[in-house]
Amino acid sequence: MAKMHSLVFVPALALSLVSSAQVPTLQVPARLIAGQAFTIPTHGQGEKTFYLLGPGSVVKRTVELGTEVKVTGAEIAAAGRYLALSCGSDGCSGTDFFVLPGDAVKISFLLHPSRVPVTAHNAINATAFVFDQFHNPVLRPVTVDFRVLPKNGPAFTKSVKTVQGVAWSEMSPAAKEGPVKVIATVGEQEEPRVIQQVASEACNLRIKARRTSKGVEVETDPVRDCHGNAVPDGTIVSVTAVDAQGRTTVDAPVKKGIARTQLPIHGSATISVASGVAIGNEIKL
Amino acid sequence: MVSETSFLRRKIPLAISVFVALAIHAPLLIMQLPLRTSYDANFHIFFASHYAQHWFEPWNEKWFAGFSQTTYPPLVHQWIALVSRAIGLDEAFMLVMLLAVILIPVSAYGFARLWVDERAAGYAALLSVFAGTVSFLVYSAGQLPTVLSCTLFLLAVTYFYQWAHAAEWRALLKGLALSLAAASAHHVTLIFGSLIFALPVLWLAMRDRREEGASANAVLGRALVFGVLAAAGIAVVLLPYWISIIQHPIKQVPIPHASRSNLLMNTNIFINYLIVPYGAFLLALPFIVFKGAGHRRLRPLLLAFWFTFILGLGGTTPLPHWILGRAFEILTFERFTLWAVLLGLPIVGLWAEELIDRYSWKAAGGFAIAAVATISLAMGWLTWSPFRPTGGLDVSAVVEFLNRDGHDQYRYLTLGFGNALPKLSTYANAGSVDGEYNSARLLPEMTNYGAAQFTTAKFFGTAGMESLKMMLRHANHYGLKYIFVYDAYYEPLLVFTGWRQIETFNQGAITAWVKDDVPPAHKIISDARPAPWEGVLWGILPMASSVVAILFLILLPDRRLARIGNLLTIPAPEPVYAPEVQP
Amino acid sequence: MTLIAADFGKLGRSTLMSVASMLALAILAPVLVAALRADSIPAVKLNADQIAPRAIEELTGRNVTRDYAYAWRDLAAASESARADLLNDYFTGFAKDKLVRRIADQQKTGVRIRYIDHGHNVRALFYAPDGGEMQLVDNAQLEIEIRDGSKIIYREKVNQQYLVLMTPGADRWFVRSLDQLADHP
Amino acid sequence: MKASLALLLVMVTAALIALGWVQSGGVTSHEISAARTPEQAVEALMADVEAHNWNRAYARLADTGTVEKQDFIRDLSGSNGSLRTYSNLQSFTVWPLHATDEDATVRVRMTWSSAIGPMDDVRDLHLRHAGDVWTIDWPKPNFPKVPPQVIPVNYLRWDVIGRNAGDEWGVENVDTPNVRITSMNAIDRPEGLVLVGEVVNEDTVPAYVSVNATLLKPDQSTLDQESSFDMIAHTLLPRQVSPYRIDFPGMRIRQVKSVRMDVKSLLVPASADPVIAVANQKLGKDALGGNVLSGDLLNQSGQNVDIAQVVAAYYDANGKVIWVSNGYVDQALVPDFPVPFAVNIPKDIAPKVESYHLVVNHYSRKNG
Repeated sequence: MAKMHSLVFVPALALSLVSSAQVPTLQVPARLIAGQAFTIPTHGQGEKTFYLLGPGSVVKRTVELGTEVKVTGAEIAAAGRYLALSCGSDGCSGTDFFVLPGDAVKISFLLHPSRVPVTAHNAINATAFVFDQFHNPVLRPVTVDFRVLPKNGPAFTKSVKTVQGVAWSEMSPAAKEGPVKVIATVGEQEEPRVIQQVASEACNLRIKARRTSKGVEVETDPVRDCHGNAVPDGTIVSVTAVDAQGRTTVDAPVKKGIARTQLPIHGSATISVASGVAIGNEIKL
Repeated sequence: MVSETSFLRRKIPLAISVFVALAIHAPLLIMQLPLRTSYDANFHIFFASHYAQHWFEPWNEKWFAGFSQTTYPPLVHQWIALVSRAIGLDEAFMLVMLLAVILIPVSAYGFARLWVDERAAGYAALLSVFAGTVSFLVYSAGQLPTVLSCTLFLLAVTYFYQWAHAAEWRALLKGLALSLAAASAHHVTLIFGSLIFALPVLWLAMRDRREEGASANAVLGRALVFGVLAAAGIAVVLLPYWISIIQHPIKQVPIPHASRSNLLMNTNIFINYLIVPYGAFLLALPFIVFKGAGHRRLRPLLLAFWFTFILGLGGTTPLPHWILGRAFEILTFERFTLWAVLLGLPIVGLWAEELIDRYSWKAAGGFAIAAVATISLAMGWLTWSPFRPTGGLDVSAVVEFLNRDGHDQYRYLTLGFGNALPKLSTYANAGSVDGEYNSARLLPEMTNYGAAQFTTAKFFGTAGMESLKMMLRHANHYGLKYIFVYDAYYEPLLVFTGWRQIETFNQGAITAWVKDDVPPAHKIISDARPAPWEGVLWGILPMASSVVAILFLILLPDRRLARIGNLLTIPAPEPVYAPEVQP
Repeated sequence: MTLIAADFGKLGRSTLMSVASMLALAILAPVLVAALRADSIPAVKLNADQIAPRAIEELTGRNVTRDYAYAWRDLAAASESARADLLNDYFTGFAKDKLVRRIADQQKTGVRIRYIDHGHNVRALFYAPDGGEMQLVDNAQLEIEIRDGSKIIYREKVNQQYLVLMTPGADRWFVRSLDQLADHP
Repeated sequence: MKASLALLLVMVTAALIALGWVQSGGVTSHEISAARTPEQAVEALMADVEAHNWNRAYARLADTGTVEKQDFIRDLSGSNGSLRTYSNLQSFTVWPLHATDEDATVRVRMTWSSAIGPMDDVRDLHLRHAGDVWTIDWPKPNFPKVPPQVIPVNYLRWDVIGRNAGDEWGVENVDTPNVRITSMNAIDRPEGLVLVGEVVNEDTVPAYVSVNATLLKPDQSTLDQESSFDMIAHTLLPRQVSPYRIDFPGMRIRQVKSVRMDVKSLLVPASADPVIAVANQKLGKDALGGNVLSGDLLNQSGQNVDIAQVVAAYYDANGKVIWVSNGYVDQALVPDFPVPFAVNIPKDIAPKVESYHLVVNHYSRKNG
């Protein structure tokens, strides 16, 4: 990344006008900022066609020589290299100039992943791209603050300087499940995002069973990960019973921390449970 | 018995027949009836829409992930495209169809005049307007190219006769130009119809020449000249078509079509392909056979009629299969009914003449009732028929969906849309992997199974569903992301193969399904894509042939001939025939 | 046959003549050759030695190189023909917005910009840990020709640096931001 | 000449039509319709079913008192939106099992063209000789009778709110679900190369899953690409495991240098309902002697399941997935009524199977 500072830009801009009749070039202010209107003075008499070609616009208008060509802010909203040309019956003359980005006032903030298991180390990645008001990347180093606001626990801030308009940081989730809010700030601009810290693999998965008129009702103990976080509702728990008739399986979703299902078996049976790659206890009826 | 001066003994001017054709068909076409009732109207409009946008680029990305329109002669579609610039696509189709319908009595008259006298030919022309097969092909089948091509060929053979018989060079030019235009309108008519129409006329020209005491060899020689020039012209004008069928001969698994079945095995098919197209014409069959057999002059016409009639019966007899071989599985046979009727009408005109002379108004009334009943049955069948096209389905919401939010970066499929698919394809920017033209299908997912289209897959039983499954299996390869369903039958397959319903249109009648992991469509490389020079030829020559034909007809008026052969006539007061055609 | 000719006459020669004239006009309509999109792909060399914080997989590198080349092909074709729809395949976000605006201006003014692309040396600088964004610096060697109608008003050969941000889509990498770099940023 | 040509044409036409009639099976169908033998009687019945001529089909039954006409129709054409209601009899094969002068048993294999592809249904029919014809004893169908009751819907569903087209870049903050292929095994089969394995949703939200595979040549170029298609549960709830199978027809393992597996996952709306238990699973044989994994599906929710599909993974003694197959059930699953299923296993695979795992996919018209 440090090498990015040593970027050497190639300045060779070989301007070679087609016209054989060279006339004085247009005089453009040396330093221009995106979105700032400016004027170009012209000399002589008669009319010419004025062209302004930039990364995001093409302007063509007839100008009265001796007057000033007014270029609006919208016409140079995109930062980059512009060509100003003046063409008449005697040919074309012109110049090129650079429009630089304005101050950093906008931020594109990407926070991943949106759901992160509590055990995943350095799994949260925050990346911010800094722009001026016209979405030109601001290449000057600016400081972006990443404020982290967990639901349970103290808030903290990480400040990162941009390199070529980018700031990024890695963070680890807390041990407890729940949402965490991360706000990226540059200047007055704030961009909040929320990610969910979620339970990891089920741990110590246990079931209990009792006979009913319809068969056997199987119910898990509250399903939690090894940190004690409840697995989210909807997590599938697979219950398998083997009896004389064969095997019976049910994929039951966890509801309010517990998975519950009815197995249509009546004789003696062995019942086991699993969730993903986690395997639970086995009981015999 | 009708007196010499009776109104009924006057010939019916062709203008009357044309006017009657206009009076009957113009309102129906202005109502755009074929768009709702026919199978193919949307198809031809779709082809035309491509020419309207890309006149010189026959490669059409909108069907089959790309196909060549050089697989179908372009003249009709290019005319529609041209006229559509002024009045819109649907209206242009109707206008060109109206032109074709108006040309039917004209060509029927011209052809009949070769065989029978003016009065009988006038009856033939008038009766052709009411022919069930015309209404069937226009309003039920929507086969505009068949109708137009057939009329142009009929006109061409009248000039062919004139050239072969009398060495009239103007007739040669006009006959050739009309032949090229007819060939540019429809390929099946070109390949099969031209011989069926031309051979009896050649025989007639030779016979007439012999009766005049001259040698028939000269007729044969001139016919050969005509044939060679026409074949060369057609070879050049339709060169991209020939290249495409040589490069990709149709090898697909045969697709079932009702017109190929034995009509006697199913009542609805029997009505659809025999009773409706022929109507009261069937009552004239005994007369056609006995009158045709009874006069040497009419025998070739009778044989051509009989042959065409048998072909029109499809799989009812084994003859078409014997003659056509593999082509039997590709052709549909309803078009042969039009040719049979046009070949039989000169003899029916003769019968009408005879009966009217004998029974006066009673006979005229009988023919009028039979004619009206025939066209009424054909029109009524549009409602009563169990075979219902879905071309009238409102697809505007689907078009709107496909044309927004970048949805046209992907391909789509319709299920249950039937012949509303071409209507959707006409206006949607996105391309489909499906299409309605069997001969242009090159995707193995289609050609390896005996099903015509994905959108009607279920009607082809296991073959159809297996074909559809194969395409769904390769959805990612084709960029097939969206499926529009107008028949819940297909929903289970979509659910189990990973598609998800996202929207409903037309009050829930149409549902939109998506497969989320499909990447945007990319061009499918095909060796069937015509070279740019073929596109230029295709854009110029067929249309030019029709322009030349029109210009010749205008600039080279026909010379008045003393007579054409020994026309068969019904002289009054006795119902006997001209001496030279007495049996 | 005489009758047929006579009846054709009755049908109206003037109608036929007008149809023929219409046809002739149509045939001469100015749609002889459709503008063909240039299929030549610019040369792009990618150097990912300095990329951080994540290394680039070989397949990803190939895809980014290929898609950036396609993007420049499309940019050149879109600028020359003033067709914004050509940008749909490989541009998105701010890059596309800016280019679409410029092409809209081109359509209004009749100005056409032609790029003759002599290749791109691209250095990958930043690749997000989640693989969602990649930042590149492109040293592009271009010839630029500007026309107003049929008249060439400007032509130059230039080495231009671009700061490029690419993001992955369903099956390709899109150019999300394409900004020219000045020597004094 | 006049009469002879006309007569010739009429005779040739008549002869051609007669020949066409014979070729189209007109004579055969006439004979079959007479039902003079047990096989003809069953063939005639099947032909009527194929043509949806229910009145005539019902009239061929021996004792119409035991089976109501509506039940007979329902038995063959399905009910409750089942897969059979999306099916048409496409073809059938009949062969005798036993026959005396008085009665006979005939086996019929009906091949139905259905919305998900062809399906076979094999039945043994008992026939009685009555006068000149044979009639069929159609077994009384056993339709589910579900007592009126209230079954609470207590499971979960997830909705996904899509981002708006006008949203700024980066605002979207919901990642695709995290899914993982846990196993993959390449098998050379007579019909081609087959990849089998399992995939798990390791996330806390439901995932749409599709497994794609690319076969690569030694030069790393693509040899073929296929997807899991319907051999997978496309919607996986959190921690749910699904088998998958990818077929490469005509490919051989020796042609392949390597395989690139690509599992696509997307966030989709989903529901945890209905829960379907798979009871009495066992390996065995079907009526035709084929190896099958059979059992009963039991819908534990209150909502009908129109069509159910079972996807099964089979493991060898080492716990490796050695085959994946699927099967559709042509009866609807009404609440608490077991519906049998059977999934085929190839003859050479069956002896190696030590264990298996099933998932059930489902479709209900009401939910689309």
